[in-house]
Amino acid sequence: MAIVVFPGSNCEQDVLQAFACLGVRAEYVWHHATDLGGFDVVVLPGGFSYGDYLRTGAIAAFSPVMEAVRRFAAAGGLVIGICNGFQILCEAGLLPGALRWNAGLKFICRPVTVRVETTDSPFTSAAVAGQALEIPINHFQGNYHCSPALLDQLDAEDRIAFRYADNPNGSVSDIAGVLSAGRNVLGMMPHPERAVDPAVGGTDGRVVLDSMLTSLWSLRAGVR
Amino acid sequence: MELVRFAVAVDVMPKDGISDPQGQTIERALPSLGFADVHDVRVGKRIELAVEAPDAETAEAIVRAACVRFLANPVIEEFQVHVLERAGGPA
Amino acid sequence: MELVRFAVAVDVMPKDGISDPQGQTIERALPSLGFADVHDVRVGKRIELAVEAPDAETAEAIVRAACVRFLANPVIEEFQVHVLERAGGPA
Amino acid sequence: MSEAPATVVSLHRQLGLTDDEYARIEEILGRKPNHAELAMYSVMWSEHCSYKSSKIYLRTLPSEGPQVLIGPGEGAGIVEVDGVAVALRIESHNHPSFIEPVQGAETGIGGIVRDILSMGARPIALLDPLRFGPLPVEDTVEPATAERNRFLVEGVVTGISTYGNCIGVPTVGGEVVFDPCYSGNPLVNVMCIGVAPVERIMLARAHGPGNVVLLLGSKTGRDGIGGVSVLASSAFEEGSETKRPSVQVGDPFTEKLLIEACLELIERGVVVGIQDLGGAGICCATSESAANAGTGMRIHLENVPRRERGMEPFEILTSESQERMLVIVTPEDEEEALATCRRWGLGASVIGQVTASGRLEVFEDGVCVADVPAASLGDGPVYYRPVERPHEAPPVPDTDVAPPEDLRRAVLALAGDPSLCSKRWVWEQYDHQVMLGTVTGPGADAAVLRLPGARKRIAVTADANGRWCAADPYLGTCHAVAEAARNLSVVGAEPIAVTNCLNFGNPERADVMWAFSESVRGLGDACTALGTPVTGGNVSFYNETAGRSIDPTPVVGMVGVVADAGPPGTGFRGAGHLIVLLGETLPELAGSEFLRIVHRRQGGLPSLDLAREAALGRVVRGAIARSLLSSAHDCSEGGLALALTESCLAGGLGAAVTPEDGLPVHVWLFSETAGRVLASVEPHRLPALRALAAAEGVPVSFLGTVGGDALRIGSEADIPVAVLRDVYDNALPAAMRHA
Ligand SMILES: Nc1ncnc2c1ncn2[C@@H]1O[C@H](COP(=O)(O)OP(=O)(O)O)[C@@H](O)[C@H]1O
Ligand SMILES: [Mg+2]
Repeated sequence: MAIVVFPGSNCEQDVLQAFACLGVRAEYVWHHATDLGGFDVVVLPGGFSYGDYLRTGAIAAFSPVMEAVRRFAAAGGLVIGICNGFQILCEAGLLPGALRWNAGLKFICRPVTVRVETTDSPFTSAAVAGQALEIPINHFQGNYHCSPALLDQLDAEDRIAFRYADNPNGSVSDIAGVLSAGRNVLGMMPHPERAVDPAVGGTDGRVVLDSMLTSLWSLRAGVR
Repeated sequence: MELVRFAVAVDVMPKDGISDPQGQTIERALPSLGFADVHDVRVGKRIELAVEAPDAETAEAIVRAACVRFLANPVIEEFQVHVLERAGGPA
Repeated sequence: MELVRFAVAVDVMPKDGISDPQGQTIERALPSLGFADVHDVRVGKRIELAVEAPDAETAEAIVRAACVRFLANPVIEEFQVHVLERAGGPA
Repeated sequence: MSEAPATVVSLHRQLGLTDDEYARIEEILGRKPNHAELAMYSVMWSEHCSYKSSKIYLRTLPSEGPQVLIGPGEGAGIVEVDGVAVALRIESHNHPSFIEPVQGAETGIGGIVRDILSMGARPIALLDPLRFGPLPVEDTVEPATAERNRFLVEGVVTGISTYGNCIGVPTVGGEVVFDPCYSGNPLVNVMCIGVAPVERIMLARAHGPGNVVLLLGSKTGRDGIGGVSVLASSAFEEGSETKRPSVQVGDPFTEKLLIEACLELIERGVVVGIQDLGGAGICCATSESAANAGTGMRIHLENVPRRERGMEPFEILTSESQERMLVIVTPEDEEEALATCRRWGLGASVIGQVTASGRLEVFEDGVCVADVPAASLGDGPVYYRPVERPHEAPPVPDTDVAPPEDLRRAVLALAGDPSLCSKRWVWEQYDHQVMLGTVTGPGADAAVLRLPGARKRIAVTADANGRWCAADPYLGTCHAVAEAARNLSVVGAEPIAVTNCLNFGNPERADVMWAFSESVRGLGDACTALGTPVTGGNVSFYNETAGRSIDPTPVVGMVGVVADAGPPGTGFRGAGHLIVLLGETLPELAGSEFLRIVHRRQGGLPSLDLAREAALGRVVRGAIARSLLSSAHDCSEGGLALALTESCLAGGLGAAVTPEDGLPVHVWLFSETAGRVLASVEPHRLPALRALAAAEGVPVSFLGTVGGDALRIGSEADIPVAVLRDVYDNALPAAMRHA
């Protein structure tokens, strides 16, 4: 499992720690890396890559590692972008749409309730359809935007992974997370790694991490 | 007095001598994208708006006043106002 | 080939039809500050930079390419490039 | 020397040096200083950098204790917790934040974080005690002023959010208080906590002549030449804008790289000494680290990367450009250090060498532009400023206060007051969770944090009460210490160390100096009584505008250690639990929020018994350690009324309480007697609690029972929890919403 570190990332340790909670070892990969061979999962963690300057994720999207992520995803590898990672995936064109300033023009750090909209993905397979999860958000630019045509397409292809129960940021159609066409790339604004420990933030985020691990094992066992 | 609608653009830039970390970071990123010949990047805001006024001079004066009070931060920013055109008919 | 330094400005604005909460917030605040005649406020970015190129056309082409690849996000933004002047002598 | 020194005689006054100070500089140098040298002395000997007015008082503070590894005098104090070094420090950024609130707050966070970093510690938490003038909701304030205050609140909160969130350090606590005395001079204090393995603590020591001096981080510009120091060393005057140095802009991205690169350098073992660049920039960092090690330094200015062309030597030396650190390495490690910085994309340059000369020698292109004894810059003047107790008699304590016309309305008025209401609007804009260490975040009495590398947790809080200090600076400061300790005790933490930020007016005024001296005396006495050594702090003078001084506002930052059991929390937890008060309510409404909000009167303050306060702390912590309490909440500003409100809201449960015999209901409900904690217990645990309290002589009184969906106060008031919540939660967002 690889956690990509960009200059300005700040949730990489949290992701590492969260997976460690589940007994999974992850390692950091530097943004200069050009090869992701040998990894099963790539995580683009939250933070402020390049200070969010210009646009969130815009500069990081051109890091050498993103070419490798593109190849990794094209080969079917699991890629999850959390918060800033989601923003980077959009800027890099690995996910459609864009993330804009929250409608309230304020940074928001608080737990929100999201609904699992599809269980047909390696990131949500352990959930029950419609399950409500309480997971913290922590962003200024989480307002998901896409064209009406694209929204229809995402809906038709069942690629909306999560919706907010009570839209905090103005996202189109309450979208909190979207899947790639191949369903192996997920971007989500809420931070599942902040909800794996009952002492800090509850455990609802485990559903996402557990799903990924389960999918991986079945992938490895060739049961797909 | 008949009011006309003017389109106005305001360019708000960081003052000279005030550091612009955003511009510097973009500048550092450009060479690796193949844009080695770009320098001195500064990032500011552009605000476009419509204002109703009897004439272009008044339109400009109104927007300048809004800049001083509100649209720009005189401590760290400087601004320029451009009255672009009569936008559409009377308001 | 001799290179000349050009000052270039890029205006990046939210696309038509894309809501602009920053602009709306400013617009809502203006009347209470005495600016009732200001409407349709849109807020974008202005990026000023210097580019070295043999001529103005090439300078513009370079900056346009940077916009398409990087400085603007076509999903939500549109941009305009203005080559302002020869800035100083050769690089 | 390159420069003719003839023209500088009157320059020293322009630079804020007195004639005596100038004479002393001549004596030190044995000649006239040149412009660059004079500029260096003027910043280093400014009030902000030299503590020339406060030094004699600060020396008296208790600073020793078994946990204290490093006391005052370094970038931050350090205490040991469970084998881990915990660094703590607080700083003010009041003046810059008034001029430009966003950038002022941003650079304030940047500065305190680098102070922690300069100890070799990783910053793990921030707190932001803030004070502003009233918001537009209060009809007592002129609309334009109120609007400006709101602009400042908005800007400061944005600045802290922008910077703290970006560097990935959680902001876990703070204060927001509104009072007219801060309208012309808001207080933006910022506190940072850091951790390091004990053996990796670093100091600002330029040991080893021949070692290499590296400057890391941003390029140096003209921003803030003499900035913070000069700004913070004189009062505001109308129309002085043009004299202000250009505003410094925060670059949190570079700060983040600086944090990671410096910590990696330390981990690699290549750092001989490290020092942050704050007030007085290169001049301060080089002279201090050389003086601390008894060495000297030779600096080559042409190697300092600059953002602007044509900078003079004095500008490069005293520029306060942000996001820079000074690191001393051996010549053998130079390449490794530079490579590490390159890897992080962080600027790094060799700007000089350590020497054995004891002098700071500065060259530009081979020409010597300054040459002074390194230690003399930090060894500034010491002033025994005149001290005089103000003539007006201290306000008479007001015990005979009429009851409110409507008790329910009074309770709601307190719950909806901007100073007392929920600060969620503020802290929801801060990332308070990153690092996964925040067990209890903002909104509680104290934040509780996991300590990386240790089993124990720590708790942190910051407290002050300017109005009480205005009434009695000695007692008011004692109260701040007592309240901080209480806030830690209710989350189960034993207080172990204090840092402080003393915000005062003009030290050249005898009444201000009197208040300062009394405040420091109170700080010392209270910290001694409660066993919390003072490990450092910061003094901010000249907090006045147009001759109007702020209330004396000593902010106390305190750290405690949480033994084992999880903290019980503020909120009531179960219907049928018994509500008790630990401590005694005295009939004293002087200085109370009730008096201020309902009767619009100020003056006086409650009494305080430090020995009882210490006993209360032991009882509460003991009860928490034995899991006797279901909830615990500090009872202070707003009295029982606000404590009950908050415990109901945090638990989502109502409560029915019966006023105490012998006290008028409003006195009982609104008195702010110190040394009290509101708790709830399961009925069968009450005897054990009583026994524990009796052993310490702390009274336990039964107030009522948890349950229902309203706060019932005898037969006098019955307020639905939903109504309380609406008022308490929405007061600040409503006040901040634009008209
Ligand atoms: N109020 C105070 N109480 C105790 N120590 C103080 C106080 N104010 C300042 N100090 C100590 O004096 C030293 C110098 O402070 P300062 O000049 O602000 O540090 P820096 O140079 O890092 O900015 C610090 O170690 C600080 O802890
Ligand atoms: Mg320091």
